[in-house]
Amino acid sequence: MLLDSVRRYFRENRPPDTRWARFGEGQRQPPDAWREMAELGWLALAVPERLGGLEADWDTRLAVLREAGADGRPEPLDVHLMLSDLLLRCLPQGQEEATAAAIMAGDMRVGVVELRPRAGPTGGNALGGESGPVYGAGASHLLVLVHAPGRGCRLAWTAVEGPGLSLQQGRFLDGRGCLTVRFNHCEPRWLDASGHHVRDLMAAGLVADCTGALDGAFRQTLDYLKQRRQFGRPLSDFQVVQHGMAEVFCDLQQAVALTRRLAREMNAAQGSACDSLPAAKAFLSRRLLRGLGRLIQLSGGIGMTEEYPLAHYYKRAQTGAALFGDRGEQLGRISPVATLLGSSGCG
Amino acid sequence: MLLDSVRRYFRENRPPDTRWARFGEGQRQPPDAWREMAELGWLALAVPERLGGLEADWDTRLAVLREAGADGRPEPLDVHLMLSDLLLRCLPQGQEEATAAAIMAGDMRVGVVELRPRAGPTGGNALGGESGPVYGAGASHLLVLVHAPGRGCRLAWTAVEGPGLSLQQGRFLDGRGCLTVRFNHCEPRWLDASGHHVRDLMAAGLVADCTGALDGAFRQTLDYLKQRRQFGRPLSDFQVVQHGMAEVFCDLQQAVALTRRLAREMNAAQGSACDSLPAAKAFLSRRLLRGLGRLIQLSGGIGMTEEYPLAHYYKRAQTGAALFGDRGEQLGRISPVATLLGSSGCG
Amino acid sequence: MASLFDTSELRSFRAEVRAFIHEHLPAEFAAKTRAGLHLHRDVVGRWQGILNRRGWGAPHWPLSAGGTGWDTYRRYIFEEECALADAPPGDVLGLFLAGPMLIAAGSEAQRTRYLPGILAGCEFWCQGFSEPNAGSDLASLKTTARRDGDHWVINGQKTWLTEGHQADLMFCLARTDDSVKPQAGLSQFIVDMKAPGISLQPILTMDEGHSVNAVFLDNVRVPGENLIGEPNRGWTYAKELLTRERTNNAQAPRTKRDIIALQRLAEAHPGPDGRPLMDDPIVRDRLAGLTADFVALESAVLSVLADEMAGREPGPEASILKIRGSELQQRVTETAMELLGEAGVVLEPGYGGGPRDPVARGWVERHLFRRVVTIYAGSNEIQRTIIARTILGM
Amino acid sequence: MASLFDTSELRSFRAEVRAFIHEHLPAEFAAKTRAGLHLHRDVVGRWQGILNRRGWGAPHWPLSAGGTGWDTYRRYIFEEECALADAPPGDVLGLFLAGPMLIAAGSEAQRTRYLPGILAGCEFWCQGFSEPNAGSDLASLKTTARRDGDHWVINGQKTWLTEGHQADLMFCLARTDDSVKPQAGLSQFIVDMKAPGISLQPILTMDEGHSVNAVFLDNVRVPGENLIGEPNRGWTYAKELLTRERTNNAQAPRTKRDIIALQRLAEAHPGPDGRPLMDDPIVRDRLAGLTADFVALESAVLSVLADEMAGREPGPEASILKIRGSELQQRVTETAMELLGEAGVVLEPGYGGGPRDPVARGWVERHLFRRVVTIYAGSNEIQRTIIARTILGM
Repeated sequence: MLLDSVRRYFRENRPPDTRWARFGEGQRQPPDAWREMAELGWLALAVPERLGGLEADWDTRLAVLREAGADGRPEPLDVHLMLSDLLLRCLPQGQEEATAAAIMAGDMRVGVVELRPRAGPTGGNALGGESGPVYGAGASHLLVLVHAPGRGCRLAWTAVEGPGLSLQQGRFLDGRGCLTVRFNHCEPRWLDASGHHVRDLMAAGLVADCTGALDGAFRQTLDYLKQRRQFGRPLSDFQVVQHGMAEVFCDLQQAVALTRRLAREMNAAQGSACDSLPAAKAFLSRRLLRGLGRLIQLSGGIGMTEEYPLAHYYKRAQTGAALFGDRGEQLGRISPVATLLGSSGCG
Repeated sequence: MLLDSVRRYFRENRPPDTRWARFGEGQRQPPDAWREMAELGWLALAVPERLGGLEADWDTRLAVLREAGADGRPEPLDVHLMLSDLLLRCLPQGQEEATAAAIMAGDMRVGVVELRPRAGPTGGNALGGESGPVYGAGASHLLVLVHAPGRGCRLAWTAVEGPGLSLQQGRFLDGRGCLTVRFNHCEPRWLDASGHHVRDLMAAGLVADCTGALDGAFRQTLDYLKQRRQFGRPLSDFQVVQHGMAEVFCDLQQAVALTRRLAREMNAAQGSACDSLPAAKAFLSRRLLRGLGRLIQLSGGIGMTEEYPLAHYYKRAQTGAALFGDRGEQLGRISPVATLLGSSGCG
Repeated sequence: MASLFDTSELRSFRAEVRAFIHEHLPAEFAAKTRAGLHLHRDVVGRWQGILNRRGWGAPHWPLSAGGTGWDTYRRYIFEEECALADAPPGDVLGLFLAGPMLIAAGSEAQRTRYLPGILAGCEFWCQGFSEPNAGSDLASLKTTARRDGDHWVINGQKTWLTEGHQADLMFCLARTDDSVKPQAGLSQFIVDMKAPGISLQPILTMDEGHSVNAVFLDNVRVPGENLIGEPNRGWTYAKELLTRERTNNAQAPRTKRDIIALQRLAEAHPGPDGRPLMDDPIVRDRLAGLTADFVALESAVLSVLADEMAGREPGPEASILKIRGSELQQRVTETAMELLGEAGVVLEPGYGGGPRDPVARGWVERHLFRRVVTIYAGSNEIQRTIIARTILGM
Repeated sequence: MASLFDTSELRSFRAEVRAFIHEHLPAEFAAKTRAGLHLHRDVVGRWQGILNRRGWGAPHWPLSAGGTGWDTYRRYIFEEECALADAPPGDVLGLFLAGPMLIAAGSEAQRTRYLPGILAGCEFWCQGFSEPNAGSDLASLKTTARRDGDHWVINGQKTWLTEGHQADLMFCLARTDDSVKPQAGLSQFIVDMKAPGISLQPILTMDEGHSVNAVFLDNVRVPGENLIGEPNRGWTYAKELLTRERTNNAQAPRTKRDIIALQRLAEAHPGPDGRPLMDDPIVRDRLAGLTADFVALESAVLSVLADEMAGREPGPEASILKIRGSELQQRVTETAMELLGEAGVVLEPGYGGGPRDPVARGWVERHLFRRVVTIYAGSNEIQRTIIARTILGM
């Protein structure tokens, strides 16, 4: 039901082809989209019932993110669907209700950014130095993941328009907006949760998003191959084209299955990080991306152009592969025996 | 001319299909083959003219080894064609002529073996401990590559039937004979040459041999695919089969080109180790082997059987990949900038 | 620990299975399973008998036919525990092919006569489908069965009979009607391997093992009641059977066990510098990559299981499991060969003697024999065509 | 140092080329070549002019047409030195396509009129082959040229015109005879890009660059003398031209330069732990693997060169160079993206602004645009079919 309405909304509101055909003008968010999503209740999906939210399970959240990926949406739904409840848990009791209301109304927009002070921890509790990109276009507040050598990854929370921050506009590879932040003695609120956990949640959201991107690209390509004729017959008649699509289908099915598995594991662990995440993110960063490259190859030159969707899906997956733990980092977290025996409860 | 006679001899003397169809009986060397090769002059190819040999260039030697690989010959031609001149250079002057004559007559058979003392250098100049496999079936004398931690790889020379050696029969994966040696205070003659250099020469010989194996397997497969009918037409009519063969052809052509390049570089460096060897051996250990696996796949079940040649070529290449520096070790020797600028003289 | 299987019921089920295997699996069976490929029927049969006496002989069969009544999750957990304990794999030909076909299409009399032997592990089957000129293309097969009074008389030649030399019975596809289109005129028969007119010829494979065979059928007389199901429907039964086999062919539990064994190998086996291979970051990265791809495969298997739990039959989606599962099986042993280096290419003297270094035993044979997993049971090329045509509508 | 090129003559030739480039290549040209993909014709043209004044404008052309008379080894060394110095690549369309075609099939008058402009770097060309419904399948193209007195009148639509917006002239394939089989009725024309009836439309590609275009030809009048060679032989000229392009498409010297740059990147760019990426054994292994595959590619290129030295024309074997060369180009930039991590996915605001981090500049655009190298100039699928049919006789 919810998914049907998500699909319908995406279909009826600036569907990808209308956005992509005019990509030269920039991949802007439709100005009213966020408020409409709030009105549709999507921003309440990750807010607990006791705060007036819908408290959806992870299957639902990741399924919505797949749809967003398949539609190449510029709005940072993933940040909100993956993190809202965690954020609310971390805030002092007095602030919970107002924050929940602001999130659900679309008034408070959350971004996530990593800060890796190169030269040891910053002095005291203030933040200093240049951060990586802010994920979450249009953010009014930031979750800052502060990597302190030897002290893990701590979590801080700050408004964007406060003192001690200067912002620079930028874009991600796929055209979504991003900011770069310079902290200058910014005094954030330090939260009592692990920054690693936030990274993993974001990575799980990216797995869903990029699986959606592969799905959208796959369907588009399949249609095209059935219509496009070369040498007197549809491209889809050629055996190598058929086998190429079958190969990508194998990876797509595995990506979908991985996303489902992440959701199941997160439901069981009540939203905590899940055993399969490093494997899933590593899979996204190599095979899923290769699948998208192959779809471009099968489509020929048109797959390279801005007016056609494939390139945008490819760049979205490339962006997802690089953020919140790339392949090398995720593989470094995998110990085969622990992962294999742990992940199916047979340890 | 020489190559023609090599091909003719192989064709007329126990060609591979007669050997392979009876593989269950063991991959024995035809008893007279070595003497016949001596009579044909092949064992003189790597002996200097001043000692009565033919002193062939490296193109010729590697080309003969490619033919031996393509024919899956069990005789260790590569040891003699790669090392005879080096060995003769290392011997005291008085022994050169007699040794050269014995080699050319087929009376002295050389094997190569590596010894890696696990617990530091052996005491004094004697050899002790268990070696790796002896490469060079039927060897009467051994070149021992002694890896001494921190002291590189030294070279020793000993007769097989002397004191201080005990031998155990074995086979390589592809059925060629091999020995395992236990040294027990064996006192060899220490030679004044680098063992690393011998390893590289052997590795270059393996590149030629395994390129031949891929070549032989490729031709066999191509014939089969043109004859074998499925679904009412020859397998070679199917587009995926065509593209699969084209892929293997790309790797075969590259392997052939690598072999030619090794020969050219060795000619220019007068037989010293060549810049491209680590790359060539690494290529053999991954792509060439995958090419052979693919030929089995394209051939279907018959490719798996002992009576058909493909499996034997595959096992020969697998053996070659493991000996004298596997892929990991060879890649570890490559520094991109040095290799790329050095190998074409543009450094 | 978050998982599909992480409920208290399933945890205690797993514990029960594990305890039973621990108590009843003879150590020598586990050792033989680790070391070898082609287990003797005695080993397979005796373990099958042990499981059957516990009531676990054929978990995937219907309860009425001797199954366990377990849901698909329990069946998977059972498979996984058997694999992790190195229990001998169940006989695919009887348990996964002949049995289910007889359950689906056989007569009551056939089920009564043949299923108990499979369950008890005392009767073994082989599959007479492929012919020298009909490998992936079964429709072109030439073996004929013609009616002669109460009997059928079969003539022809079959090949790639896995474990045919250990089999008591064969299910055999033969042409019973020439007048219709090729697929429509085939029927399936139960053939006694000791019947006059049958002669077997071993086919040696590249692992130096004997597990497959060719068989010649020269006027072999088969009683009329040995026809399976209806005449001329043999093609349909064969297709259903191959679909079932594809699901099994993902072999996820055994591959999980293999990757674990690979890590143990890397921890025990020294590299050229004398230190354990597992100390090498490149080796660790490689094993982690295999693990990631395994998790992807296992997730797809679990999705199919979840669908089955919801009452949906495995469809052509199972083809992706066959493709990715078989590729991964090959990559696992390719990695083992790279880790083993020289130890992987030195064999004992004497054909079939296996690797000299104990650390390499089992790996080398599996590596070589596994070239077959992308070829058999409908080659991966055939699977890709099935996906393109059946699922993608190309 | 052992090498094909390691003779004293070739060493001093290389030194001469290197010294000339060192002295004459403006630093800003090298910087632009490193950073960008689609160089402006001013940069390409000015560098071409510099080379041409030295007599090195078109080393692969016959001496009589303005070539250098170098043998193939010298030509390759020249290419390599240009690549290693980050000199702007020569204009493929004029130097490798239009020029050689005019030399082979053009009239004396055409050669006199057009070759000097290519050599001097003051006239640029584009290729009007592909059409919206004729990509790899050129035989089905629809653009027509019909005779009208002294002129031809061309109507139709062409696409994938690389650098069409910077071009003065187009060589254009059009149908001149409907009555014969599709390949037989095509002719090639020289079209002035400023002629009335021509309208260009940019095609933006995924690298956010504008290098390709569509063009509409609406009753474009072309003088009769602009027909290249004989009428209805345009297909033959096009095939010869694409074969020449494939050899060039191995792009070995530029890929060598890229792998070297990749090592520099890994030495300069820190990983998540703050240490240079090159300290990571996994990164070193990866770059070594690329290097090994490059050496294999380069060896195949050198084999073709050696054959050419022996007087043999490059045949369909060149297809393997196109396939493996283009794959390697893609792998190099894929590796760069993995090394860059976040730095590879953050761009400056404003379409076409490129990566924010200077270390990523050039890499990201190349990575994206290079999805095309396995597609253009006869896709790799077409190349595999050529190999199978022409060389392997399948």
